Amino acid sequence: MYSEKVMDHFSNPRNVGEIENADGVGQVGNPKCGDIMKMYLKIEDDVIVDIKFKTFGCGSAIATSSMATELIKGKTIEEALKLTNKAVAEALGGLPPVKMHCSVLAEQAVKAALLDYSKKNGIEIEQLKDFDPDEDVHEH
Amino acid sequence: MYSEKVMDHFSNPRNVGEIENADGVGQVGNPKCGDIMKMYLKIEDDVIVDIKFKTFGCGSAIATSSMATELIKGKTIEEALKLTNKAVAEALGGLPPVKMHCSVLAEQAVKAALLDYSKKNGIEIEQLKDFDPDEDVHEH
Amino acid sequence: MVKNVYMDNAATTPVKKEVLDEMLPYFTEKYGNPSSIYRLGREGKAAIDDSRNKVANAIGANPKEIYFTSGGSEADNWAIKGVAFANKKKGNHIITSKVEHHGILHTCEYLERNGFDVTYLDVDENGIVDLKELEEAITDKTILISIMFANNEIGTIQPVKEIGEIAKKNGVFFHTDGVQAVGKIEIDVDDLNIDMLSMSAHKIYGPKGIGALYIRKGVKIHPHIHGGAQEKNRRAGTENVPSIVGFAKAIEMACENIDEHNKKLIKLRDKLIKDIANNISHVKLNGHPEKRLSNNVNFSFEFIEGEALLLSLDMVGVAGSSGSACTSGSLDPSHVLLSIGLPHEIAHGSLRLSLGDFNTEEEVDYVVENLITIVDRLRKMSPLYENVKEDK
Amino acid sequence: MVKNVYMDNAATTPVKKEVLDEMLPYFTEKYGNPSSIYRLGREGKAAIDDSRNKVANAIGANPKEIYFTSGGSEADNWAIKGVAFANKKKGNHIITSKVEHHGILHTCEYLERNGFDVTYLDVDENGIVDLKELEEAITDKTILISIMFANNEIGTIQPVKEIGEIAKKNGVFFHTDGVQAVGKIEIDVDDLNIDMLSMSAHKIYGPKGIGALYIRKGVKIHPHIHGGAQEKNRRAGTENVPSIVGFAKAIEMACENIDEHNKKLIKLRDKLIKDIANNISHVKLNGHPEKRLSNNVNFSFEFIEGEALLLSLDMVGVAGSSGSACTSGSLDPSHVLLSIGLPHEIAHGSLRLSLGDFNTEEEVDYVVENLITIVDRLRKMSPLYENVKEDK
Ligand SMILES: Cc1ncc(COP(=O)(O)O)c(C=O)c1O
Ligand SMILES: Cc1ncc(COP(=O)(O)O)c(C=O)c1O
Repeated sequence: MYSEKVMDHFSNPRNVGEIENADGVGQVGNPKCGDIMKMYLKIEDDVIVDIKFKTFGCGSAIATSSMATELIKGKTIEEALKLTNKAVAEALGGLPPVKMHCSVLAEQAVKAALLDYSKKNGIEIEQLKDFDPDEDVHEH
Repeated sequence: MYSEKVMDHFSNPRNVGEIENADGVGQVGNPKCGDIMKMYLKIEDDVIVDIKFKTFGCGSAIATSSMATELIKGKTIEEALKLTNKAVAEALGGLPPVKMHCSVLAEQAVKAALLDYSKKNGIEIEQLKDFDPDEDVHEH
Repeated sequence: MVKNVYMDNAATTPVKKEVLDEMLPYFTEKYGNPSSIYRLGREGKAAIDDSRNKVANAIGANPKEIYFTSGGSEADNWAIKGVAFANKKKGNHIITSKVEHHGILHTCEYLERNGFDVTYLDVDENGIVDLKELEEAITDKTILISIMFANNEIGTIQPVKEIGEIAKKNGVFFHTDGVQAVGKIEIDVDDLNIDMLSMSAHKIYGPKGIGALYIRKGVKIHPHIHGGAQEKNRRAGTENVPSIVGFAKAIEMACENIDEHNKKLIKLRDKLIKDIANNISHVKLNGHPEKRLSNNVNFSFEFIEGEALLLSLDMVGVAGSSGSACTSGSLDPSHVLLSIGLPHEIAHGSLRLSLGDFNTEEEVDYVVENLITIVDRLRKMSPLYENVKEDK
Repeated sequence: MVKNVYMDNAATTPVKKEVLDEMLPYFTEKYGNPSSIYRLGREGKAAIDDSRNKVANAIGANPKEIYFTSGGSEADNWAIKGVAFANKKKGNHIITSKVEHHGILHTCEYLERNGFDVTYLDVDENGIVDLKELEEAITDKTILISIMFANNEIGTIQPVKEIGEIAKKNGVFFHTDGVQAVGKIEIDVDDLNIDMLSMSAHKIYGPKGIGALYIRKGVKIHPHIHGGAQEKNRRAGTENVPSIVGFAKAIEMACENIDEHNKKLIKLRDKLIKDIANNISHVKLNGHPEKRLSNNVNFSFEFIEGEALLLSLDMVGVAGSSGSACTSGSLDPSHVLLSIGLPHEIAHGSLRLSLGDFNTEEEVDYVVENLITIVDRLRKMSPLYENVKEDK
């Protein structure tokens, strides 16, 4: 069902935890659907110097959170905004079709944290103009 | 499916054959239904001194013919008329329900032969007054 | 050290050696078609007759009332659709419950799309239907009541005898899905007023792909598979002789020593329940505390999700199952857990451990030890747990 | 000396050792429920995926179009009822033939009792449908054509490709019962325009109780068993993993060397036909002389009855089958033999000998020798034969 990469990130997730006084915090998902992702960012000079996550969710939710943090750590905001759910899924060696929504959630969580950062710092991030972190990624 | 007795009478049928110049010959059944029994009687002083049969039909048709001839050989006409299909079936150690009609056929064949004998000899046999050898024993 | 601990016996069981041994000759030697009249065929026929007797014996039925099927789902489908279509002139109303197996629920939904009305009875927080509600739901259009004997997820046992009486009193046919109950609860179809009972072999150490429907004489029901004259013209298809023989052996073994089996299972079950409840916080036992299958343990672990739990257990060699939506690829968690009133997020974090004849106390210890670690690890990752700790 | 000669391979076959060997681990070791996410479950899932590929391969289909069933009868029932009920808004007319297996015929009769119209096409004296009649039978209400690939009694092979073309041209779904054809005739569902194909494992040295329905993508059909999500929500029930694995192995073995198998079978078949025809008078070969299954021999022996023939053969260890009514407990002989124009009394005296991979030339000799004696013995007992002798 899951690739080795997914299992690796599920059983040894990178960057789990919280960042105290994070520069940006984003949470997406909803407990009814069985997954919530929360991302914490430390940003210095437009670079994401640290990132942590907490996830309530299935194996692939945890693995995609972990992979997303790895892909973004050390990147500029500009670069981070280019992270797509597909890229996360691909980096994990693929996800089962029914689990693709987890990768969407990971992408959303990063964006939500960046949005929080932009708001806190009064920065306008063009690419997040239409982004709504409360929007539901599940097609109910 | 079949009792040992049935198989014995099927594989070693008693009294198979014809009797030349038989005193009574009866045939019942119909090839469409898959069974025809023909009985030949030799009668002396109201006693069935010889009986033979020919049968086109399934295993139990052959076995019931054989058993019926055995039960009747040496009996008086009076006694022979008392032969019931149940008695034939019982003597064979029972028949599968769907094969009970074979034993009926055997009873009918004996009666048909006796009817022929009575007609040939101008004797009236009370018990055969209403007997119709062409009547179909199958409930089509 | 990774152990192999199989605690998903409600999903399926291994075939016991004694069962397989009975089956084997029918694959390669006694392979005749039971409809054939030669020796090989008669041997197959005799094996089926003998098996039918054994299955009938196990539930107090007449062998003529046992119809072999390809499993529990087929038996469920047949009972529901067969009675519905055969009795639609009489009425178009069916009563069932919200906690049935999908084999019943999806069949009922199919019938709803085809002109039937179905009442899905609520259950209480333990998963039990209300007899008064049942009785009130019956109308003059009601042709069938189908309430499962024991629930596959939470193990709750329904008041089958009382339901049977209500059905009988009202002249309605009563079907019960006995897939989880057979071999764990003594069943006498006459005593319990059961008109139809679904069974499946692979839950009781028999092979997959074989089961039976008990159909009481007099029940008006359509044949399920049309064709050859097998199963008295009601379920066509060359008989699956090896599996039928295996099913019979399995049900015989399960029902022979039902009390002894249960005693062992209940001991393990109660230890597992106690050890989890005593060692892990924020847990909830689902299902009825007493009216419960001897092998069923079902817990909700708050703040974590079931699939993650299962995967983690798998990594230490433990096989269990979950009511999580994620395990099925759907979004809603188990309908059973929602029906007993669990909020979605708690239903998502449920775990079913179902015991079997091969489990041991050491295995229970091993599972609990690992559960403690796993739940702790997952909770530490969970943003929901964070808030709880803050609450404290 | 009583030999054991099995010549009823069209009724069922023994499971080949290679097949059983593949199955065995799935009973006792790899017994996991394929819907489960732990290792044991994933193993079962992988085995099913692999098996689905093999079955698809054997008929040139996409694995996604293969749905496992409990056998040929279920596949037939599903195809007919599933398409009928799903398309009844479009039309209520079905076309089939008079020589179909009962799995088709009785299902069609059931549909007739439920608002459908069915045309049963006649066949010629060899058992072949008339393509012009077929085309003329199609109306704007026709939703399905179901004509079998090869007949189980007389071995006649239908012009499947032409039927498929007619169906396609007229926008009607085409189902064919391939239970006897698979493994003996090369099948490519695309090339032949087949929309649905029924298969069964136990006719090709696989286990009983497993088969499949090929359903082309785009065919509108109802699920057959409602319940779990197995078989893409179309055929619920815990998968019969060992049997699925066995079926796949069997179909793979059968289709790998189809030409070689056939060469051997045809040699035996033609010897058997020749030796019977040359040594026994008043016999008639039933079925098409050339368009015929490689393993089918079907003769009528005038003046004698089939069951008596079968019992006699059984006594010398030969297993065959017959179109006699007596073998089935009904009164009318085989509908197939009547459909090709045999009079009742001749249909009653028919014998099918179906060859298999394990038969030898010596067995053919043994059977013919014994047949000569048996037919002679039974004819001597037959009042019908008497007249014939007199005629001479
Ligand atoms: C042509 C044909 N169709 C269908 C079937 C039914 O297959 P099964 O016995 O697997 O149900 C058979 C054999 O019995 C058959 O020969
Ligand atoms: C209560 C219940 N009913 C029906 C079924 C279906 O049985 P099967 O898998 O044999 O089709 C199951 C198990 O899957 C079950 O637990």
